[in-house]
Amino acid sequence: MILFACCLATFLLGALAALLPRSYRAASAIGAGASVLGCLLGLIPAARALVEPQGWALTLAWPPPFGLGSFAIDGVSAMFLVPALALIGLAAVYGRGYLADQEGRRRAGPPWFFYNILAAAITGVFTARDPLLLLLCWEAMALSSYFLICLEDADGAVRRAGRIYLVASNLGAAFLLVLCLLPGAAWPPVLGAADAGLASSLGGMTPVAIPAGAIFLLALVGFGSKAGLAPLGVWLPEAHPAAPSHVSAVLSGVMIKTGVYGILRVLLALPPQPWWGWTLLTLGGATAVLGVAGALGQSELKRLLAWSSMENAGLMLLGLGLGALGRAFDEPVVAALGFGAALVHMVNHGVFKSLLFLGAGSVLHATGERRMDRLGGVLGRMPVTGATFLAAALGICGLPPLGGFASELVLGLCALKGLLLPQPGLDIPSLAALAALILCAGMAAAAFSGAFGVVFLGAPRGETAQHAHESPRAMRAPMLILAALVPLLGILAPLVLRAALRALAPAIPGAEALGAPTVEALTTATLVFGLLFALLGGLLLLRRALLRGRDVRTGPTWDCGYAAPTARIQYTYSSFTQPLAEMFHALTGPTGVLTRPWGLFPARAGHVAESEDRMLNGFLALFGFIDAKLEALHRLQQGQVHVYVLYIAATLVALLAWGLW
Amino acid sequence: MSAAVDMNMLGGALLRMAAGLTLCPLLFGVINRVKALFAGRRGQPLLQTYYDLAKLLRKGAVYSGATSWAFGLGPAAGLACCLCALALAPLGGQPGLFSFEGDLFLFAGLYSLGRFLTATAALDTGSSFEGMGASREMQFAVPAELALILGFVALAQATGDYSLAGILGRLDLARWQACGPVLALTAAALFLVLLAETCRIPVDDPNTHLELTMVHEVMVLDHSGPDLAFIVYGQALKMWTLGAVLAGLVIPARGGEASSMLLGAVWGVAGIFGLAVVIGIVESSMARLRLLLVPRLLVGATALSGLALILLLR
Amino acid sequence: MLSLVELILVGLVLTNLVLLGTSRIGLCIRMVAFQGVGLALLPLLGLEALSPEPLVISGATALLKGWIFPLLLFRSLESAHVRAEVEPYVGYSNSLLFGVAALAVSVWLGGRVPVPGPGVPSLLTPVAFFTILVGLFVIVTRRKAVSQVVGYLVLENGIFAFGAVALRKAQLLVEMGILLDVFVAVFVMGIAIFRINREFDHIDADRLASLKE
Amino acid sequence: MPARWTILAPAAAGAAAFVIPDNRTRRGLLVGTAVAHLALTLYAFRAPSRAIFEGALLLDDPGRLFLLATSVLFIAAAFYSAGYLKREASGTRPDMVEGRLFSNSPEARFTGCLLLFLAAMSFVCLAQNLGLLWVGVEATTLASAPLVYFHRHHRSLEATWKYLLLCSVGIALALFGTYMLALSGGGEVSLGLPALMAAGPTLNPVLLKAAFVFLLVGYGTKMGLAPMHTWLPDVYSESPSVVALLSTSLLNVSFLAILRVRQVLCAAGQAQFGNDLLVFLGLTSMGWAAIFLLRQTDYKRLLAYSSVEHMGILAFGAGIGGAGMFGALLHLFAHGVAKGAMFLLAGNVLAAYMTKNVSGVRGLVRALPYSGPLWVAGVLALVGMPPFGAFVSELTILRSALAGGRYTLAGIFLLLLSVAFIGITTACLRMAQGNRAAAAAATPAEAAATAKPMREHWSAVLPPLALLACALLLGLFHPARLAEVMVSAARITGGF
Repeated sequence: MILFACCLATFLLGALAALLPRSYRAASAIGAGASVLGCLLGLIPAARALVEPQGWALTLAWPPPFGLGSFAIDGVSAMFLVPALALIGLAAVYGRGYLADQEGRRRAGPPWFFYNILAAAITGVFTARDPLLLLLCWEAMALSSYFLICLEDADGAVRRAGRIYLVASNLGAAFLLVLCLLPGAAWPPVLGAADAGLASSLGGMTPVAIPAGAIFLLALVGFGSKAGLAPLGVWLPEAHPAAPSHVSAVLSGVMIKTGVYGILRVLLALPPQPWWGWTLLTLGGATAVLGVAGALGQSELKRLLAWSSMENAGLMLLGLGLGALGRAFDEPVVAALGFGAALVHMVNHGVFKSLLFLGAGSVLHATGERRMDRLGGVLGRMPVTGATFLAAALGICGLPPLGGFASELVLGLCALKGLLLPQPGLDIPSLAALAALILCAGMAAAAFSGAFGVVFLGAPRGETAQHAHESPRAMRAPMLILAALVPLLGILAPLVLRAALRALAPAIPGAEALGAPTVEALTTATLVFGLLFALLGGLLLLRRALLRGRDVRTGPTWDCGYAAPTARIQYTYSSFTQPLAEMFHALTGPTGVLTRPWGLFPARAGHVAESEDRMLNGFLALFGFIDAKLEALHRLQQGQVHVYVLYIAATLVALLAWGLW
Repeated sequence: MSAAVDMNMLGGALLRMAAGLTLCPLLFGVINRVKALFAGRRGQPLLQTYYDLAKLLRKGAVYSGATSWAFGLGPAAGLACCLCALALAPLGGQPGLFSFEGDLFLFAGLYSLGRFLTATAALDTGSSFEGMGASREMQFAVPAELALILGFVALAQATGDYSLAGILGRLDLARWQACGPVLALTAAALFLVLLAETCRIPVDDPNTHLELTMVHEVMVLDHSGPDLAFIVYGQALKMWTLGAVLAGLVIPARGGEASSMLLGAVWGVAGIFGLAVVIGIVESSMARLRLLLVPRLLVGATALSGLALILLLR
Repeated sequence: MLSLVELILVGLVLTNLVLLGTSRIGLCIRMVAFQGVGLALLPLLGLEALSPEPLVISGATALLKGWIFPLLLFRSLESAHVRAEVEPYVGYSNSLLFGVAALAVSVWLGGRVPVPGPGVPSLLTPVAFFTILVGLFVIVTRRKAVSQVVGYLVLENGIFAFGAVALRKAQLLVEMGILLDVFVAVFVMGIAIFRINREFDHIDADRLASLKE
Repeated sequence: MPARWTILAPAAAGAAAFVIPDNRTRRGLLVGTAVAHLALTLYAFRAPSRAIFEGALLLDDPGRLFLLATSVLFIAAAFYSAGYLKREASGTRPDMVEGRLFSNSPEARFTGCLLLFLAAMSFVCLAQNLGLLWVGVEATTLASAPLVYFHRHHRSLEATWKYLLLCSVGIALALFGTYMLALSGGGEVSLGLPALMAAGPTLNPVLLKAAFVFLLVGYGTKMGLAPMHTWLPDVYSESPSVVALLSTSLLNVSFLAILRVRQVLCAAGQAQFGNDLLVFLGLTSMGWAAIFLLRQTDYKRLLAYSSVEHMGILAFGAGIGGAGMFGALLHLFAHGVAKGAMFLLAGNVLAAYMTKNVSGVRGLVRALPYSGPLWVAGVLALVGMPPFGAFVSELTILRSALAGGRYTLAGIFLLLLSVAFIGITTACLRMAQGNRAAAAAATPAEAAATAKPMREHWSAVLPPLALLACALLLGLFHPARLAEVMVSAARITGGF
């Protein structure tokens, strides 16, 4: 725990130290170095807590106003903390290379200041054991991430995204405020826990019993808005693309997990009721389908990734929902597998999505082009980025033999068992979860095959894509490390699941034993993975052996004899996904605006293919309406002092009437 | 790994795999013969596909200048996936090489991995035709995969087991008498999926000549030589594997002990070839669907599986 | 001597009604002056023994309210060469009607509030309320800054009457402080009116409305 | 006996300032008095204090607290205005809104009134007699009126007039209330606070309630509770930022006056009535402010309305009682320092951009290397974000509201806080972001000129920096003595 304290201290001191130096290189070196060092320091105790699930606690005597600030790591915290710290450290290394070309345009201090604060805050959120401390870390996380998102604030779109994010996270935090300040509040919320805060020490209030359902709803809204739960997650597709890519990686790979973490804590601490599970399943399924449908309708790579983050958050919530149902109906198998699936998927998605964002960032860094339909053929020019991106894309679609498949398998098995159990309350929800899972997997495969194909394969569609160049080493190294993790997570999936089950064991007795067959299944699956790798290698070798010495020619694409087309005629991402997106346009809105040629001498016609964000538009319309109505009230103060005196007199009379009646 | 503990079982599984590996190209021959019969032609020799493969393996190759290593990855990965799927598939109620709870997800996942890499390979050529094909393939895959998994889940619900081998191993006459209509519905759904996955009429026409209407064939336009051989062989394997599963469902002849293992395998192979005949009849008796109707067909298949599940749940 | 107190209170009511009814600012100022003189007597009435403190207070009151304030107001009225019309939003007759209504309301209110202490006329509270209401009404409905100051003074008078009659035990310090404050307030207001006139060439408070929302 | 000198020293210095001819000595006097006042306050903060004028003046714990708040704000104001007066151009010059010519009122009057203002506020903090309390509050109004009219253009004149009239009317009502309060004891009780509290249970409840209503409306006018707050935005937007800063502590002392009255109410066992009124007016003020914070186009008025909102929070906290009273006192400090810093920074922004329009200001962070980041930090401190003090205080208030089981009130409170948050951050952060060239410049050359950061004078940067440091301190750590005094002050002013 000394190490953990050092980790926090390193983040905070590094944040301050990064502000000091004048020189750009020194500041970024200090900032990035501090984050990496802090992550390494924090990883040791976190990893230790994984193997010895009782974990440890650190209580530092913090003078008023906060009372005692107490941190603790148990298995669950560790499950979240280990990937979080690893990703933050890698993203810091990447970020140093990513921001290197901005020397002279801005000071390096602020970005690294906020980055380190964000790191410390996220670590705190995952380990806080005290409602006020949790709130503090939560708000710090929201603020620092806001400033990181607004790093490119010269761009109006970025400012808009930042504003949306700030408002959304503030409204979400309001619910957490209530959750954490309820009389008798503790974290994780155990009903009737003693209230060791200012209120009791001063007011001597007696805690009132709060219904568990209310606590669940508060947590669902408060944490769900951060997890990107539809319709509260409207900020996500706006904010993640706006941030610099290494920050997007942290936001998508780590920060939205804090929401999942919070909901999981509540579900493990309180006795769930069936309707909790149904709520979670409904919202989770909606989020997942909506997210992947939105991903199909995008035209910018980073926006696509953001929408896919929503989808995966939805999948995690599906797992949580199944787990909650399992606990509610007292079916520990379903509970263990559901929560386990959520945890495993959390780990996998963290790795894949950060890698994808890093890849997208390196393409953006090399070409300066966000729109996929202007890119193409980048693979040849950026081999490392392309290869790592392909690996991550395969992983995130839940395809064997990578980690994504493992989480899909566990979730699917959980649903299957829920279906086959003689428990009438479980079957329809499990079936729905299963259907949503498969549907999303298929659509994600479509989206990412299209994205990878359009951006990295084929011929360059424009100048920018032709002059692409591979990113510097500082950016390549983290991507390579993460890419190595992708197949590794597939092979080591049984270990990950076992760790998750061990972490859950305190809350769900015998979770390990219940999940053992599934771990067994994953182990067997890894054999098939081995066979697959062997066959793939063998076939590639065979192909080379066959082709050796034969005449292997290179020509134009045959394309049924239609020679020499322009590069722009290639299938674009929007055309690739259009048929599928059309099937879901009820959710995502029209996937394109077509202006037809008309008249004898038609003016220019065209087709803009991007689906609108119906949730966001809905919210904006609502807020605009309220805003207008309130602005009408500005008439109350028109500057006539007579009227003002009248206000005073009226108030006086009204209050007198109230008082003397 | 319930299958591998017993050397005898392992040997059996390997033998069944070998049968699949050797016999699968014959299916195309059978189908073509049936179609020729209906058309009143003599038709190509039964072993034509073997000749084609041999020829392709002996040829060189032409690669488009636009392509990268992702292009070569497609066919090899596709074939590797089909081989692994074969290793999972039971034949005639006998388990495949590997079997574990939830292997049905892996079974479906392997095919979608192959599909993913084939589609990217198609996009690698930069040809709009092949992009079109890839787009359609990925689109059709969504409902097809849903129908396949839900069908498996229905079978799992009917038999109460989590692994393909377990499910198909328990589907005997008693089971059919118990819940016949459900199994029939599932079988129909799986048959439609098989047609879609192996790109036969009414979903796709393997030997059409109008690129605009092709789905799978147009994706592989640019592949030549060994790559094309891999693809063709992979297609044959896919048909064999899915056929084996379907035959295992519809032919409830089961033999538990080693003596009747052979019997079960023979029944299974017979069933697969019978299925090939049926496919031939379908292909020669009906026309190809309009492209826009294909998704509806597959969603219909999904509905069939779903209906089967609902029937079981109530 | 209760009767005399009540007499003064009645006079207060009447002057208020005149204030509401008249159209001349000059008359308003004179009415306020009358009120001031009358109020100046209040501390002296109902004393057992003649002590210096009430003398000082009433003297100061008479000086300020009876002489200095009217002087200041007239000065600023002259400095601003404007028609000596009140120019109300609400007509004079309506103002009188309001006066009657206000009288009723304040009688009702006075009835709800018990008579403060022994030897205090029951008329006191209603009259005080009434004067306050009239003061507020004048401030609200009269256009000119000067008449708003008049209104403020009326308000002040009502309060003073209340305090002077009912509160005999208040220390000299407090009273003097209060008087000083009121004096400075009126003084500063006078200066402000002077400047307003110089800046805008009018002293219509309702036209000072550039700062809004 | 330092307590009395906290009044006499500034009074004497103020009187002297009117006659001192030389500017530099006068500024020196101003700063010196401020330092001396803070020193005296800190000394009085530790020492027990003796009664003056047979207990009419006494420095008890609430007094200590408010005196400290006042003194801290004033020292910042003094240092800032020393530089401000030096930088401020003398003589007639065109007004930046309409371009009319105007000039400043004489610096002697400005400095003198500043000091007298401080004296009056210290007087209020010490007053134990409701009559003297009234005298002090009225004195603050009169002393600050000339300050508002420092820039002699007609907008500031209009603001001054409204300020004078509205506050005088309100204060007059408060005087009536004071009389009624005394009379509620049957005319035999003096206005002394101890006497009234001693006679608490015997007081006539009806008169007491009526008196409290009058006092609440009266002092509420000075405190800026809606709907009596209407003078506040005008004064804040038209007076120099130093004055705006001091008006913040003016609001505070008016709050003290209300608390004093509530002490009597609690002693009489009528606390519930008072609390209900306070909660009601508090939520009203927050709501009114929230409405005007949305789509506010003038950033000084924006700050003014945020003051109204925070006064509402104070009233709400006091009305909730319990830990809420503690939260209110903490919030008084937190808001005071944050708002003070924001006003000083707003002054810097005004000097740099020559416009009070939100849409006219862009790219603060790049344009003003010190004020810009401070501005962002100040915004966060103002909307109650960690790690600043307002976060803790609002948390405390909310928590005690919830602990009291008043969930609806807590919900409304939270909702209004969120609306205010949206309004303030939307406007202020937009000012900080972007780059100035885009907003201000016409030609690229001008853009290049405006793009590069400007130089800032220490006297313009250090005071807000110090104030924000205080806000940070309040959020992270409370000195033992301060916490002690706050708790006992919360007890005395009728928290529980």
